[in-house]
Amino acid sequence: MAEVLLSEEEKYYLVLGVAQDIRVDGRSRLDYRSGDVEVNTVTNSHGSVRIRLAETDVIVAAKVDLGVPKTETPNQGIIKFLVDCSPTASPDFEGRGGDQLAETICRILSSTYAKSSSINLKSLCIVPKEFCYIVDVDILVLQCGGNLLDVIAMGVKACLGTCEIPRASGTRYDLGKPVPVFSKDEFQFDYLDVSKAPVIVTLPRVGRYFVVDATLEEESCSKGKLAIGVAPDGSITSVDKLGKACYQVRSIAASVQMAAKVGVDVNKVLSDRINKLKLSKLHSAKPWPPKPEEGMDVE
Amino acid sequence: MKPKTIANCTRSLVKGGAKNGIRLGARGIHEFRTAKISFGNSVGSCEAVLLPGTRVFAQASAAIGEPSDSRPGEGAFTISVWVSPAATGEMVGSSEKPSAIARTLERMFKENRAVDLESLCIKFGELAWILRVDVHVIEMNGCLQDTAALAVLGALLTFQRPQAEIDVNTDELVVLPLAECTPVELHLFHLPAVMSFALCDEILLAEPCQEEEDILPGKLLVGINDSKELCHLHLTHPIEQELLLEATKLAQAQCLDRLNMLKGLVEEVKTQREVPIYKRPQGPRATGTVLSLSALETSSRNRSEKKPSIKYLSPLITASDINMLEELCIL
Amino acid sequence: MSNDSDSQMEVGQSDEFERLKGQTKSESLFPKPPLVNPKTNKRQDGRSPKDVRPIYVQTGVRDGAKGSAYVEMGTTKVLCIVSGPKDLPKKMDLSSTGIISVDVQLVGGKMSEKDVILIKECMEAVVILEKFPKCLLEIFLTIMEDGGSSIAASICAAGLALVDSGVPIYDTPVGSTLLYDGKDFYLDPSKSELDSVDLTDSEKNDSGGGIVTMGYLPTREQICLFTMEGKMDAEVLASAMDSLTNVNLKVFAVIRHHSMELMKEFKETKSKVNK
Amino acid sequence: MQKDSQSTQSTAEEEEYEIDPEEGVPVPKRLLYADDKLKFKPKILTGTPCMPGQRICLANEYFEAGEGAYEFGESIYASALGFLQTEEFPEQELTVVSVKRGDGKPPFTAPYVGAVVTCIVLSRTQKLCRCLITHVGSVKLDDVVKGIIRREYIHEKHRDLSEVETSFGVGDTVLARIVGISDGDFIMSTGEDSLGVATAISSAGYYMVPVGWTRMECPKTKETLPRKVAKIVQDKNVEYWHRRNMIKKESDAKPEKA
Amino acid sequence: MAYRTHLDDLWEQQIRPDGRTPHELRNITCQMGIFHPQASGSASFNIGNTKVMAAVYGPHEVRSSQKKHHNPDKMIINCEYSSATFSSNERKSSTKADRKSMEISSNLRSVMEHIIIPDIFPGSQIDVYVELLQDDGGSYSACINAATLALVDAGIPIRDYAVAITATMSHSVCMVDINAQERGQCAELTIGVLAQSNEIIVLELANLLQNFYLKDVLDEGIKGCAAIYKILEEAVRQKFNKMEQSLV
Amino acid sequence: MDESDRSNIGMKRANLDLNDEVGNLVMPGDEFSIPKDSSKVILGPGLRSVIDKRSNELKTIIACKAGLLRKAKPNTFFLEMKTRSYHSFKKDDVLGIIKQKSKGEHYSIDVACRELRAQLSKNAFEGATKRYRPDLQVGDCIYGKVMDFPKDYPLELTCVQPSGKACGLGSLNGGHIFHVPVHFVRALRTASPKDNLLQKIGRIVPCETAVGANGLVWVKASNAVLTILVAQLLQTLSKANPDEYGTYLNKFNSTVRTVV
Repeated sequence: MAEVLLSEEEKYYLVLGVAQDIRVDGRSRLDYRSGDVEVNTVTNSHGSVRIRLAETDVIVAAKVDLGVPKTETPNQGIIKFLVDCSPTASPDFEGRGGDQLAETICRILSSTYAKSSSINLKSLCIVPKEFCYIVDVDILVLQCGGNLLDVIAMGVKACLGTCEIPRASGTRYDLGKPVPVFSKDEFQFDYLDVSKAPVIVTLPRVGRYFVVDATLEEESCSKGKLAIGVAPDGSITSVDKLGKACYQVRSIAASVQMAAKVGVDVNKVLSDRINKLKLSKLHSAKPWPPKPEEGMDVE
Repeated sequence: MKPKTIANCTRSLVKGGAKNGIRLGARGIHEFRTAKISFGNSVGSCEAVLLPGTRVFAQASAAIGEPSDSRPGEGAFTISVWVSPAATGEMVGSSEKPSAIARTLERMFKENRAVDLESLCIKFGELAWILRVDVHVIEMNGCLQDTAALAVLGALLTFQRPQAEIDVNTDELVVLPLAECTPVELHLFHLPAVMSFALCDEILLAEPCQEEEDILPGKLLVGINDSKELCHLHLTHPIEQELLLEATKLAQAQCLDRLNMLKGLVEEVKTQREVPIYKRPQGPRATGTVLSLSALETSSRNRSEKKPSIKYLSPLITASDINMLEELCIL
Repeated sequence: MSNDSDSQMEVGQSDEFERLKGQTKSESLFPKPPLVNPKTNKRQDGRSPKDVRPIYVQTGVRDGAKGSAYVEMGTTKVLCIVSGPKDLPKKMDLSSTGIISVDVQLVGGKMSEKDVILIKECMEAVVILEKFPKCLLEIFLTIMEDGGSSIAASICAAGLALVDSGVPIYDTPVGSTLLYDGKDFYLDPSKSELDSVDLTDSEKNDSGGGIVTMGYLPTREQICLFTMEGKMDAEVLASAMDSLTNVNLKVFAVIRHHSMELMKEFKETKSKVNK
Repeated sequence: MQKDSQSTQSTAEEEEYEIDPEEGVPVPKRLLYADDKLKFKPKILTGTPCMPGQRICLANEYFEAGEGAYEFGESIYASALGFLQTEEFPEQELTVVSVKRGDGKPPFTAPYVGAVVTCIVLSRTQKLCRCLITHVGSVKLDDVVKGIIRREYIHEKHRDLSEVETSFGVGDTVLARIVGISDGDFIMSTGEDSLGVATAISSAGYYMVPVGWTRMECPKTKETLPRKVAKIVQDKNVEYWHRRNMIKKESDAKPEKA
Repeated sequence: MAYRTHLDDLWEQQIRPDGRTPHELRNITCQMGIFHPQASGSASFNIGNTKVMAAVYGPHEVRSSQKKHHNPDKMIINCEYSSATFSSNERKSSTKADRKSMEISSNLRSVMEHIIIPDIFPGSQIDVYVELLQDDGGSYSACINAATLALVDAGIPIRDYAVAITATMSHSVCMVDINAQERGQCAELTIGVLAQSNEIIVLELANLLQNFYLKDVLDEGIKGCAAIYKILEEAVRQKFNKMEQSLV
Repeated sequence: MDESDRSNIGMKRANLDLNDEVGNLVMPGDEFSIPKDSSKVILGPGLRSVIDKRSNELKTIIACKAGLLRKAKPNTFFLEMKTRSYHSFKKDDVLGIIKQKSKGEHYSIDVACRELRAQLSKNAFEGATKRYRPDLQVGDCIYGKVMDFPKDYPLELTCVQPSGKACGLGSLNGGHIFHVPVHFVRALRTASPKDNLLQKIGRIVPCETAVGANGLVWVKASNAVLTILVAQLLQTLSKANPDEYGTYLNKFNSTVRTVV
């Protein structure tokens, strides 16, 4: 995966700075870099977000499709994640180089969203056991400037938040089977409720301290990191230890506290950003070309 | 085997020769290679030779399967290319050569819809003929695409499949054995062919041999069908517009008489075949063209039911029949 | 969005639609047994929430292998075999330290990629990779029966197998799992218990709930594996970690006892050799 | 050993930096502890059973970690299951602490830089010959490991004169010392006298006997081939190989009688 | 059916379905240095709804994967084209290394080999990566333009700009810059030329085109390429003006 | 089953006599008994001697290829076979193309044979020293002699005769090089002066030729057309059978007349 090689001295310098709470780019340990979110990057999807955090640049696009719910959860919709590391991010991703990284991120995302009550999957169900929405969330990593996981998690939340899910205005009975009916007007859609959706805060340990939103250099100084999913109410939705490092119990506890604190703020910022985006989308002109009509694509 | 590295003397010979209109094979600059086409005993097998020393074999076959979800009203059509190690000195299993040929063939036969796939549909969304063509490069001495295209075309033209249809009242797949029906031919909308040129600044060399292809910088592929429509263009070297137009003219002329030769041969083969051939009426079929809600209902209803089972009509059916049948389906 | 008239029309359609939705409730479809029997404060398999299932460990189960171990935690049965050092495959030639490959076979199923990666990274943190440069150490885990908390059992098995093989390791890793249903902890949960809690439905567990797995290095007091799914508050998580630590120490006691037994055997063999 | 201690640290949680209590500026640990090593020698009773990860004693200039033990921070821990053993070096007043398991099972071994290994020659070109390492010291590896002997590393003295062609033949058994690690595989040298070809098979299929430093001779067809012959010091490897050869000869001889 | 006729009388007034005249391009925005610190050169090229991003890495030393089959006094140019899973209207799961993208990659490489001056960095490697974000017709031509811009941004010496555009002949009208709608009904000829010497370097044809029309279509396309070239040059100008200001 | 009835069934032919079998077709695996009388037998290509392991003296002689058994005057036996691939022997003249010039003392040569690697020392030219030696480029053709081929090494070419003079050996420039089957090459080289093809061709078109034992032929005539024509002729002849040579030559003659 994308890494930078540092000499021992450079690492020492970085670590020393972190210990004094001044990082190379002048941030303190708990500061995020500046970033921005741009909506409707890809017009032929139901919701797409391009999120940039300093050098890290990710496009998240969601496509809603009609499908059959899983048998074990007959009254829930399905959310699928697919991460794709474009070689534009780094030559190491050429060919199948990025698959390892993509796989890991994909697993973490799906476990964060599937195994917790972060999103009410029932709202994605149209007719139990018959029809539900399948939301395909595709993540394309255009550039990797460190702290990829957090950015992707934010992107996913923003994308799901601004994703337009066509409104099933009712059901019609065909041959004794309820079939959803969709309004032809494509401005009738619902938004997913992401008020509980978590963001992920990755904490690499540089020297003896955990830092937030690490750059590639800082990541290369640390053996391992903790990926902690934090819900808006400050509760932890997932913890994963990545990399080959050992931590002491107290340091993990401390880092979880820290992540909870940071995560709440991030969530706040993100969610009112999402609301802004929704408003702007409402005012924005009719997207062109018109999206494919969901009524037809029953296979 | 031939030496892999090209000698400088040969290089200079070819390049110098191209300028004064001399070629290795002692051919004229715009003189195309002579093609030889022969058909195998089994239906839809064709071998095309482009003298000197390029030999490609193509075998068409069809089986009954499910159509793709994106095109439920059509049969499927796949082309796969194998370059045998005997042809080249070393193993080129996964090199770009086979895939390049396959791409060219796909573009010409599949994306330009040379084959009427809708006529291959048996039951909308559920059953269709899966047509596949295996192309084997046996000897190679340049001009692979040209030869392969010829071979595939020959294979498709001489291919026959048994009739298969859905019994209306008992919703079952019925495959008539050849004894009881006339085998159906494929219906081709147009007959494409490719001509390749080697480009050496300001000069076109028609259908170069291997050494010329390796030595000369550029290559131009022109695909033209019998109704004088361009169906494929590929270029790997800067070229003047006039030269390009000239190339297409040459290609058109050559491709027309090559196709005529092919048609003639195909006619002979068909007359030789003892089974009388049932001619489909021209024009696309009505089946499976419209995507209507009623079609949706039926499909959704039938999905719930079990798959249609194969039933043979002939009352007394022998093992040989079954074998023949399977031959024709799985062949 | 849209003007009132058609929105009302909406409502008219959609509540009929709601009724349709309401026809099936997942609870009615799959009734979930309670975690503890409210009368006798015991779990389904008859232990109190804080109890750990009986543990059985054995080493050297496979002759010819460099190291092997077999661990039972209740109904969870894991066999681990360590082999190496091997030559690196061509593609991953560029590494100065050793490389560990972990392969997990789940009988009658497939372990999720994420868990395998977790175990692998845990092992990388435990083994002293500098001791065998440019070589590959293979750890084969076979989960013969998954009775819940299989990752923890796998870690114990792998640790024992490493001890048996004599591969240099920083410490003997042990692992254990904990289930939180929003009220209190259930240590070392069984498969049925894990299935019975549904972390996804948001109506029920606003109080949270989750599964925490922790790999622990007892004498070094470090955590070599940590994963958590579900929804917990930070404080709860901290206390969960404490109780997990205690469990791990219990597990380690078993392993330590077993290896001391091994030592005795060594002594005997040595005395035999001397005679 | 200095390097070793660092590398072991770096994998674990404690990075190689320590916070100085006064101004909280991290200082590399190696600098900090270079001078004020604790000076007393505790008594270590040997034979005590150890679990991996068990702390044994302080790591100062008197104590070093040997086989089955590792240094971390300022103390020595056990890295394998076994009994504690010490080894005294009076002249450097050094004690090497090691943990060995008593039973016959060999300790975990892998090729490392500086080890004497036994390998079989696979192929040879002008520049180098490729080998398969089968034994490290006297321990047989489960799986063979690739290694190469460069032309320059064949002879100690005259490096440019030595030729692969006149030193090794395909199929020879060679004793060599690992001197380094290239990106591909281990680099070995046969510079010392005791290293070189241990056994070679003549074209007629017999084990050749060394005649002099540079030649070996087939006992039957008296053809002699140039080899870089190893002066065999009494070593477990060689005993092993002799044993193996005897067995192999017998097994070869059998089917022809039958 | 009413729909059709409506379209047809649009045709008679020479207005295309999306309201353009036959010789009109969709609106084009291109930007250089989008991945600034990481890639040595990068650019994005949007034409209508077709969005392409390109990044250039290098020249750097030859990666070990390609080391064996290349002689040390030549330069390796390595191209990879990949299209995002959400690029087309119906979503397709991973498109890594399927035939189509492999073909485009190799074509792209042959183009790049012709515009890059090869003997300046002997024994080095240049990576050109192109990512298709959204496909609304003329994606291949957009890729070429983006790649060219990225090369310029990376400061790699090139002989000439390679610019490309799509053109076709439909209803006996030559049209330039086909979008996805029109592609369904008529042929799509992708034409790429070297900007200075009007030599054709790219030719890709989808669907059938009467050989008789080829000349007109080519002329049309070359005109279009000239227009594109102006736009690219403008973008480069702006960038380097900015540079000067920043320097001053 | 033991040796005898195996031979009866005809699965294996053993204890043949070399002198009887001369001129017959010999199959691989056939065993010849050691001729008692003659003290010394020289085995050429296709035959090899088997040494008994325990008492290491000559057991039998085995044919390891299929071909006609031929005998040269002083007790020399070899198999004559019609092969398309090249098996190198010492002192063969071979044509090669320089594959790559490494930093070291050798060019590596492509001798149009898949399993043979060949190399040519940079000093192995007439009057070459460390300072003055011909600098050949990749792709140049060289006409060399096989010096020796060690067991698991590339075979060593040289471009000087033992006398130190290069009699025709060395690098060839201009002309055209192409590949024909090896047996045809052998025919070309072993033909007696009167029915020598090359001379006949030479009478029609004056040209230089170099014929390598490895199946590569190099031709250079006065101009490109003639060169190509000669190359074409040789390639066609290599496929034709000998009694058609005349007609081909006549055809060739007429075409040359038209060209010139």
